[in-house]
Amino acid sequence: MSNEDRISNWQLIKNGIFKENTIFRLVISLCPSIAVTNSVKNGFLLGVAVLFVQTMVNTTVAIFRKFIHPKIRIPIFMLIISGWVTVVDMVMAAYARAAYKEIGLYIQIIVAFASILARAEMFASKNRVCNAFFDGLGSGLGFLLALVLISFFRELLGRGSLWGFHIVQAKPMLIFILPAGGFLAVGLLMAFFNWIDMRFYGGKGAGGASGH
Amino acid sequence: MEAIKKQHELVVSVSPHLKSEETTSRIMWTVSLSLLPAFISGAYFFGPRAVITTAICIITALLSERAFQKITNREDTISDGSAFLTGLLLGMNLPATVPFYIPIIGTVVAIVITKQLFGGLGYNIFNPALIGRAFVLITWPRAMTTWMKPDAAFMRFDAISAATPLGILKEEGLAKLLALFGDKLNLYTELLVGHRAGSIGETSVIALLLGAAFLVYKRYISLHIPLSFIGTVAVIAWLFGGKEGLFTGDPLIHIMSGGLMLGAFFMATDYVTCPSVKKGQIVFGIGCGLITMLIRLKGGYPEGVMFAILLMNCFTPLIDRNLRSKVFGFMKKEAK
Amino acid sequence: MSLLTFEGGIHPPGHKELAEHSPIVDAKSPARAVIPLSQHIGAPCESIVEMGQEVKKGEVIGNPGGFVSAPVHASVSGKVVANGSFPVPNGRMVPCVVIENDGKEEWTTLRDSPDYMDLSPEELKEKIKDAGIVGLGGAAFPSHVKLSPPKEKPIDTVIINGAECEPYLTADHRLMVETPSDVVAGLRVIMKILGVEKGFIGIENNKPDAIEKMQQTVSGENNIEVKALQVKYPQGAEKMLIKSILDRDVPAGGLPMDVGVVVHNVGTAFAIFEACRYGKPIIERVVTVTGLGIMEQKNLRARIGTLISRLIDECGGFTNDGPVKVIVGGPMMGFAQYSMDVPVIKGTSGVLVMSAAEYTPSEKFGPCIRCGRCIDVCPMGLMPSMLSLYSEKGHYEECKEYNLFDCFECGSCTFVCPSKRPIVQLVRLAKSQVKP
Amino acid sequence: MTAKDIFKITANLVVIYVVGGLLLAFVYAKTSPIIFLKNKQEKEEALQKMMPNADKKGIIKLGDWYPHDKDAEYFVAKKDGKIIGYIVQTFAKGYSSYINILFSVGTDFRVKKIDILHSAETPGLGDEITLPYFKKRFRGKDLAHLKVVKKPSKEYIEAVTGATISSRAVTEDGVRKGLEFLIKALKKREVKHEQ
Repeated sequence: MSNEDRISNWQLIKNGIFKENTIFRLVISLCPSIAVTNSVKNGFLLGVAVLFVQTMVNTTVAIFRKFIHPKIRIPIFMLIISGWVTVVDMVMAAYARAAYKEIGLYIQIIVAFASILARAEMFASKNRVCNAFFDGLGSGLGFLLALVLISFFRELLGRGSLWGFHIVQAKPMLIFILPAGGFLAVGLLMAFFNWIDMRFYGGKGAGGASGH
Repeated sequence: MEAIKKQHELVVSVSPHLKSEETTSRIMWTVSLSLLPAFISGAYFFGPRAVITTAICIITALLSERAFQKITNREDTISDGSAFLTGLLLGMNLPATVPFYIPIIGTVVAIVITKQLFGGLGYNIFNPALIGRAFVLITWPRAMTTWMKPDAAFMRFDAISAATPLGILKEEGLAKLLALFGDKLNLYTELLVGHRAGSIGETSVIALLLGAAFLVYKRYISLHIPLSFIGTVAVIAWLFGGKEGLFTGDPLIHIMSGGLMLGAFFMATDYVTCPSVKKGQIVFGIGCGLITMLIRLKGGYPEGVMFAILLMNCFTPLIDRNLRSKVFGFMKKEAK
Repeated sequence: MSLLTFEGGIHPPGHKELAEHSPIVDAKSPARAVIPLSQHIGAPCESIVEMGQEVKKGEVIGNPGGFVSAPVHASVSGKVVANGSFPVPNGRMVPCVVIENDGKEEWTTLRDSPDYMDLSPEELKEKIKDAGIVGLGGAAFPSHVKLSPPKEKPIDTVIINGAECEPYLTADHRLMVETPSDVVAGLRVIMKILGVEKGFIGIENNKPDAIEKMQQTVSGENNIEVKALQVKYPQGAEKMLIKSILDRDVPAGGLPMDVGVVVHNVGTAFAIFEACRYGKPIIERVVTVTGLGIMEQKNLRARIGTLISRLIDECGGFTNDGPVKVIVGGPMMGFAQYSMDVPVIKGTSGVLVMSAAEYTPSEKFGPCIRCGRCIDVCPMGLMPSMLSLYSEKGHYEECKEYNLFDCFECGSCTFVCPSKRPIVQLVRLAKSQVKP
Repeated sequence: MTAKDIFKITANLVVIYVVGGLLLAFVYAKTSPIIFLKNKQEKEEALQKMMPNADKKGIIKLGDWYPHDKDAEYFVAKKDGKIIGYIVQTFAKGYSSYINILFSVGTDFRVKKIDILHSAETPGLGDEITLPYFKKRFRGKDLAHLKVVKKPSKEYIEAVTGATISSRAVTEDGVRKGLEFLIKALKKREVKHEQ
């Protein structure tokens, strides 16, 4: 691996986390980001599962990218995704019972996450294995970060706890663990990210911000 | 001739050169004024706590609006009275006994998130006061559904909790309600006067009607929304409200209890969030009435006015888009 | 009699009392008359006079530039001293002929016809055309064009518009009170030209003396009726007037003739009578000079081409507080002036001098609070709120979805708007940006 | 599409299926016994918790029943061969979900313990039915006293404040119906035995 390659890989990871953050910048996969983020634990666990699936899918797609016929690439991507998700599901059920009980229900839904298919189609199918791996890592980390951030706010405000430990004595703001509060939290965080982008990087803001 | 031109600095502007004296701030302040009777009755029945709660709302509303405008470098508009009105309405929609952080957070949500983040006055999709109330109701359901027993002892700070008439009707039925209030006539009188548990500003039907009549007289609100709203509630209460089958319900109880009067006359008619064409306003009112009664009779909450108005707020753009005013001479042309 | 009306409309303060009781007096003949060659809707006239040429009162100085056009006549006798562009009340620079008054007041030969009612419609129309008559209510549409409807549109009713719904103005009012028979005679000429059996005179109910006078004049004639109208702006708009009197809806984008109606202003009817009877062209018209900013409010019969500064002088000049705004036309649709050196033209119905007391500053406007007042008052049933929002954001094409071109800019929406939004201005902007 | 394309697509699919299938088969072979064992173990533990003094392997399934059309089971618990109580799984229709409940009764048909296996009631309100303070209120209640009241009460079940619907569901739709069913079912069995 040349020196330049390493820099670009680092760039890929950074891109995935900040510039092309799945939830806050690309505004896709919002459903899971609201469904599972009512506690940091859930958010973190699902984020890790997604990180793994994303990385593996990207790598697999990149490996097979020259072999896959373009006409059936989407079904094949889906097959690859569902294969890896099933692996995660079974492994968790066998070896991580406690975690599985918390988020088992959501693991299988990872198949339908737009973000994973999007990265496979947008990036992995056009790039070398190594780059695809790092891109998967980056966007998976970005997703993980987003979920943890959202769930951090929601659990802190909604339950007064973090990772299940009570830390705030005041009456919690229940709405934040309800779906409505999820939307609110995502919206506010997105606004915050946009503000940072506009304030410090001169961006125009993401999601629907086209035109005036 | 030259002299005239030199002497006088003339104003040149486009027509029309006459403008009515109505201004946005005058409307807002007048609506606030029309809420005064209901507020006084709330203060009378629920004591100083009611005044303090409402005052907190108003002060928070003014401060948060000013703060937001300062941060975002926008023009200072707190003198237009809309923030004051939002604070007042929110305060009157809360139980008197809520802990003080509830009005503060509710008002901040109402002003900052519901109104200012959407672009300020005129651009909000939802009624700010109602979103503020929905937020705190969902967030602290217990505190928001613990009602104070109305008591005319003016300087009392302690409070005995009591259920609202609608709560009793939902949980224990009409018989229990009648047992509590004596007979039906007495129940009606108490509801009319406002001697019952409920939010600060929603209890006194007479006071609310007084304010509403003033607004109607001043032509600040039209009766399209209130009448279709209340009418729908009455019809559905009569049809399905009774335990003994169709046509046995008591519409009067449903009309005079809960937040219907306050909602129908002062919240559903909020200019920004209701349809602006009369046809659309009737549809809006009927929709509000249907959802209110659906929630009251079938839902988990005893009261549904707030959610009904908020849900219909979502439909306002759709209604406005599809039920436009009839353009002069347009139907004729199409018929030809 | 129940009062006739239409849906929508507003009730601005009338202020008719300022001038309604002052009789029409002749204004002094101007030392110089600045006569624009384009005083009407349609093709401008071509000048047929040269510098230094002597002209007499009533002599044609501009020939019509097409069918939809009307000739322009000299309003004073004297010498042509200039031939160039001068500002006119609507703010534009328009080619004008300037005549230096020699004070002789010599008329050119006029074709008097005492038996004018025996003339054929075509001859009458020719007389009207030659007299350069245009709609004197303000729109200045050449009258002979209105009197020549296409064959496929039969006309069955003529309405004389005496509503004069614009606040302050009283010119038509005074005409009806002082010369009712001439106005009715004008109506008869119009009815004859169009071959119409039914004529109406619509007058707003705030002019009871005019209604009474007109009723006396037409009493005993069953084909002409005087109708009292509710006092409401814009009662005098053609479409609203037809709706009020006949309950007919002029189709959107259509003309009164689409529903078999022709509407003429009181002043126009008067001018038509004078043209047919005496062959007199339009060289003068009644102008109301009013407002609290002027010493004496008067109804003046002023020569076309008189500068409004002269009219103001004749009314005693400005009051001591001074004028804040000078408007040519009514306060709802008139034009604010930056100079007093603009001439009275055929469409000039009034000069309004607003004092500080009457003036509403058009301060900065707020956001639309969607109160719906503008929708309630729009006589055309439009949604001015939506038009103004779209126009404000530059979405001009979307304005068309909200019937942009049906707006006739009466200004009712802008009058009632509590946020003081310049709705009419935004509508005009949108109109200029898109094609119908 | 040429024959070559079709061939390539077929090959694509075959390879992906084979590779994926192999991977999944491998993982499945490794994990499924563990999952099965753990599931069984967890269920036994849960039942044991409901009836701590029963023998190991002393809780035996009696049969299935179908509250709200859902599969549920009921068990008998024995100690030293003697019946000491029963455990019933039941479902109740709550405010926003079906509440999956497990409860144990002694031979006197008084409730010993209840547990909420799954519920999705309103967080902060309805989901307080899963908290110990509410579950404790069931101890020692018999059929007649499984009734929700809104006042503080030792005799009956006091509702969770602000969550009457959820409390009522657990008490009346869940436990009481389950207990009624159990008594009926046991009677039926007795009749069968005697015959």
